Amino acid sequence: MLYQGKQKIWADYQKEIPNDHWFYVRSCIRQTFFPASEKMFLEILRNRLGKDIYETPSHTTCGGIAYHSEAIPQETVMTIIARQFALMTEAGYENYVCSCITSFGLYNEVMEDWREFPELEAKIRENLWKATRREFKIPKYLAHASDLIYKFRNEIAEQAKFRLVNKNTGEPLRVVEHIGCHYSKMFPSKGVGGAEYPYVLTGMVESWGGEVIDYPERRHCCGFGFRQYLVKANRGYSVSNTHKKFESMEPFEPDMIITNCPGCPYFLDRWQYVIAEQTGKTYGKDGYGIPVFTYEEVAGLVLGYDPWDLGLQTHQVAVEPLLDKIGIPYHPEDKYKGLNGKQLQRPEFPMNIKCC
Amino acid sequence: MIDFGYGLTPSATLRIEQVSNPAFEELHQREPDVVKCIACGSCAASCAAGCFTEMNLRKVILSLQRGREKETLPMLRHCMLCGKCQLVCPRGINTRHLILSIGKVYGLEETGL
Amino acid sequence: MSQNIVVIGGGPAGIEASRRLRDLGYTPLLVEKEPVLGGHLARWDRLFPDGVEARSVLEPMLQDLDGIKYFTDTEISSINRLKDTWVVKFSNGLSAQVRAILMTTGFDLFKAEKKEEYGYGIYERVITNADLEAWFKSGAAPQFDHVHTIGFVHCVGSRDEKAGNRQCSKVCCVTAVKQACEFKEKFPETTVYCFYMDLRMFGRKFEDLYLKAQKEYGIRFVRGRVSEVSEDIDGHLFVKAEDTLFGKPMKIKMDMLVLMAGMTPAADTQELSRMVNILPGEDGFFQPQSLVSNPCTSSREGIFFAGTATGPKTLPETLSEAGAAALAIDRYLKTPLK
Amino acid sequence: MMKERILAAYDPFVLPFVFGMTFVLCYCFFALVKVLVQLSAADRRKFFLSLITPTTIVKNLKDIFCDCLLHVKLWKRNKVLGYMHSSIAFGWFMIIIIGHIETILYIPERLHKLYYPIFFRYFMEVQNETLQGSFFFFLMDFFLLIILSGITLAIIKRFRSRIVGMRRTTKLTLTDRIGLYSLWAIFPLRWIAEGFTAGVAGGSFMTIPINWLLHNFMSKPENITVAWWAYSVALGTFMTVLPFTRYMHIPAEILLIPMRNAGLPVRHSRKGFSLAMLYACPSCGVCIDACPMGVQKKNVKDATVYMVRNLKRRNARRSLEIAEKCLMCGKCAALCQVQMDACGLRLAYRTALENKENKIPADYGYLETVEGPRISDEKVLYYGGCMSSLTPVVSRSVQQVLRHAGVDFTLMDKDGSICCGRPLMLAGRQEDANKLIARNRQIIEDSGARILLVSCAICYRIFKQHYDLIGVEVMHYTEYFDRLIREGKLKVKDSHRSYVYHDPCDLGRGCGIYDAPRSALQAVGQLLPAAKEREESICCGGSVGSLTLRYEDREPITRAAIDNLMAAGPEQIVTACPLCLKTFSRYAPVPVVDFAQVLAENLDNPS
Repeated sequence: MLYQGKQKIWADYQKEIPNDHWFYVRSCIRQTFFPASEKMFLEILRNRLGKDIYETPSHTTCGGIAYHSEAIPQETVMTIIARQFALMTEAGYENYVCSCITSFGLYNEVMEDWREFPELEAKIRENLWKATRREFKIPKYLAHASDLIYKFRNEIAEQAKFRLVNKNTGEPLRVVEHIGCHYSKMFPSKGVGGAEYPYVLTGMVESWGGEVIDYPERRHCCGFGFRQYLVKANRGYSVSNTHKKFESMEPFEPDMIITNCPGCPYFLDRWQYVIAEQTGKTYGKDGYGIPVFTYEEVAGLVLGYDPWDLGLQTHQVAVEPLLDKIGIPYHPEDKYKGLNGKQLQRPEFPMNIKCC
Repeated sequence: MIDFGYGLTPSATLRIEQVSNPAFEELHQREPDVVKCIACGSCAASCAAGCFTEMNLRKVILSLQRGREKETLPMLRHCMLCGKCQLVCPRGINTRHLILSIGKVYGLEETGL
Repeated sequence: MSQNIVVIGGGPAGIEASRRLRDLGYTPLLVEKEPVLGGHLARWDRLFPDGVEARSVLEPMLQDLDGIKYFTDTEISSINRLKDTWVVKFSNGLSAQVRAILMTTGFDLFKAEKKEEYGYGIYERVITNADLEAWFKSGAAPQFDHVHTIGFVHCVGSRDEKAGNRQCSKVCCVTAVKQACEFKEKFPETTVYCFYMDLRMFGRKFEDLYLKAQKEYGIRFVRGRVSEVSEDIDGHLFVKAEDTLFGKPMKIKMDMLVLMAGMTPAADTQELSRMVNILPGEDGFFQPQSLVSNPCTSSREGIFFAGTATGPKTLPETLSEAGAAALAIDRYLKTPLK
Repeated sequence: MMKERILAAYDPFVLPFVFGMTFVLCYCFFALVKVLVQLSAADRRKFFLSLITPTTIVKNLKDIFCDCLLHVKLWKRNKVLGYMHSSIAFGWFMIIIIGHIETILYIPERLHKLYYPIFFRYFMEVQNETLQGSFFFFLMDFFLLIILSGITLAIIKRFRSRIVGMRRTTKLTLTDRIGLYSLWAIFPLRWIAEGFTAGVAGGSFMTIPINWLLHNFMSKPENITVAWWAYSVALGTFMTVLPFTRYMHIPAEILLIPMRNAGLPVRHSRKGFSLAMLYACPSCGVCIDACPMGVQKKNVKDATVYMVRNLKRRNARRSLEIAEKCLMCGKCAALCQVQMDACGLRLAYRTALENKENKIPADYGYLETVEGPRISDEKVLYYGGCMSSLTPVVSRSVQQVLRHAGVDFTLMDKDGSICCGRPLMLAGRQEDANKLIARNRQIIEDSGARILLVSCAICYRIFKQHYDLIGVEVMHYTEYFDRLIREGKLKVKDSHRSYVYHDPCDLGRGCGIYDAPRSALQAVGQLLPAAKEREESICCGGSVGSLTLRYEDREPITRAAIDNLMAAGPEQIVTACPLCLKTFSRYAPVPVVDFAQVLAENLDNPS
């Protein structure tokens, strides 16, 4: 692999990301799956970097899951999005940042559709007005939350307490970066680094001391695929896709996986358990899996936040071996304590994948 | 092991470089024409047996080249060796001898035929 | 003193047309921006369908340049219309006032790195048709050891709206088959694949070459376009394509991949069009008066075309069009001014 | 007037002959036993029965006399070769007979000595003054002269085969050479040996002159035994090597003729009846020139004589190659002097191979779903066959002619047909072919048709020979249309064109139909001859009989066949087989038309 070759491509796919004043919308599922990620995003931007990020409780889903599952028509989803934009407009913001990759892709798609078919936009404006008496402006700038962390990756690195380096060997950690399909595969120019060799997560990993590995199925989907998972009859297909990725990355012996999508970390994490239970195979060292993180979690870790405050106990694959590798201190006994400090029930351990 | 009600599905992807194919080599020795096919489909279109069955020589040749002969060899059971395919083949492939040779090379118990 | 004619582009079309014009009694001023004449042909090793050396075609042409003034390392600074003539300024400071200009600006090879998914410039073992020719021509030892499997990807940047090139580049199919055979000849143990969308073996003996590739060289043809290339831990390539005849996706581990970069309009086409105030075609190539009956004349007086400046052509087509252009210019110059 | 010169009736020089003769008799006996044992019980019974059937006995005797001694077939084909063979065979036969007659007449008590009649002149002194003596002397010398003339021709043929009209001849093996040279030597040596005795015991117009001519040599008594030794050694050598040479055909043919007349089928490529055939091959090489593949030098060694040779030597690789390559046109068999069933041998080889090797077992279950037509009043069921769908002109013309003649007919294979089974059979898949035959037979018989009209020569042959259709007459369209013309039901007009007719292998040599198409064509236009036609017609090269012959190797055959047809410069080539039509059309310099097409284009419309 010729690094300069990649740099040439990255140079073609840089985007101007405004420095401040963002209207933030959350993901439907991340707060459940990775409860501290969005909190950490706001924490880092607001408190660590002093940025103005506005959030309103009135915002809703973008409709993406229903749309991609073919449960609602495009007009409906466009109207939902129009309402989100109206909230932004009403709050006086022009830069729109979303936590979810599905949303990001969908916003791009909708905005592109409106650009190509202005009559469609007019119709949606009418729909929104009829339904809510709201009006909206199309965001001047649309970013995914990972774009912002990418933009400030070096500032984060300056404040970092830990680096993505194996403290015992001094070697950079070998990191698999997995980009959500809808981040740039539909509109390569909208993603940092394009679609084939996206740079958004690579940039973070490099800034924070790790080394990204390039494995053959790097581009492959995590396997979620909406209907492929949501319909139980298709789940075998979903897990098979994830399996394909793990088989492909296995020879590279990755230390961790970093992702920027709500679904990907969930499936890359949970399917490791399912694959282990189905085939007996695990992909990490010593019977563990390969820990999977969101980029906010990784940012939080390098900045020195407590792993349990980052919600890492909700991961299926044990993160402790990685914490040990980096040298991040943690209290094993606190892992399953609630916010009130009381011990919660400990989960039952699976048979084939080692957990702590 | 836990039964989740779903499982890993085998990959449909062809991995031809992983197929060690001495059988195809032998077939190629017996009937070198097997590599001459340009997949025009004349054979399948004119096939006397294809009139009544799924017999398709083009598919058979391709599947042999791809090491997936099990998927198509059963078709050959319907062949009447009439030789129409030989007559229409633009590449002059000796289809009858090819079919006979396929039988000799692949017609083992392993293929289930 | 004979009349000057400016010929822009010193590839096969420019050289051949200059020779023909000289034979007709004119003094061609042949301008080439590269340091040497010959264009792509000068970098090519062998030619389809018989595998004759490119040198054997080019060298006799280069040895027959008496009576032709040629300037290498020279570009066109400006072209202006003055009454019935064109005033052409060269980057070397010279200028000429001529009645006819012949555009033999040729083509640029499609920049294979634009097809990011194929990883040219990113994966070491992905090269282009031009790289392979250069290697064949150099006679150097192979770049990589143990090449067991090699693939040729047809239509890289051709017939590809996304790559901005809708047209078929015409020569890549047969070039791929030629190079595949040459490779197999040099390395008989290699398994050679050709990934094609359609095989356009239109010319005389091309089909013979194809048959030979199948029969004698055992080249394996896969009807399907390569979708993506990735690298394995040991630096080998994983090539994904659909075998469209078989209806199944395929993934092949390869040691080398050759991208058949197609023909795109020469980068200077836009600039030159602007200078002489003519519109290039939608596809970016120069637009002749008629693609059927007047392939060498333009919509403006005194501007002529030959060769791949007006679209993908094979070498013999280019050479014969160069001759035709010389005759068209001759006829134009012999017609009295109105 | 006559006395026994050597009273012991023995001299050591007879030993080589006695040894050779004994050996060859034993060998032949064991070979006979082997052949008979290898026959199936039913075939053996059939054979023995035929041997006591009076008509067959007569036929056997006649055939043996005509074929083995007089070589009548060869005479018809090539008079020089015919004379050469019959002079040696018949002359030698007569010398042996006369030798025995003399022995019987003069000294019957010596008859039990095997060698006595052969060396009669040495042992007996017969005066040539007597009428009886000089008569026998004359006869003996006469036949000796005949033989010697044959031998002379043979020697010339060996070195200049073109003089006797053969382009190519077989390459001899070492044993063949020994046999040949000893055969050549026998009679000149006998002449010399008898030349000696002519001095003392009398002779005739051959032996006395040689005695005079070589008087210096022959007057020395010590040379006598040398000459007789030489003669005996030549005989002994010939007899000893005979079983291992092509001369084995001499005894084998005597067995083969009754076996063939008994109607035995070829069941194996090397056993039983086939073994007798292999022994009977004289390696004459007529099949080499006959073989259409011979146009390419590389195929010369694929002629039947080499098939026989390789089968005998059990060379499996070559036998397989030859067996699979053959076009099965049957021309070599048609010209063969011993009527070798060349196609049968190859077919037996293919069948054995198919039965032995791996294969994909056939599944013809779908045939049951193929519906045949039901005919009420109509009489003719027309089967175009697989190939006809690729040559629509054939079936269209046939239908046009039928309608013109007012024949009620129905198409059997309008919506695709079941193959007739002959291609399978030719590939050695007899059992699979039988399945197609069974279903087709059922469809045909259930249809209620009285006549099955076939326009494909390949189909016709199998319908005719393997279908055993009950109540249905199988007719090739050439026969049927010829009959319609002769009956006046089909009226054609003169096309003012010249035609040449190509005999499709399966129709001509396969089924013996040569005259019907010719007579019908003569009603339409001028029929020109081909250089070689009827049973000597040359295969078009498209035959489904060959399994391995490559497309590019078929072209020269087709071209040679076309050259043959174009000899008299016809305006059109007419065939009566869709495969020939398609094959010839590729390269012919004049239009190639189907038989039915010619008729259809020249129907005499009353309007």
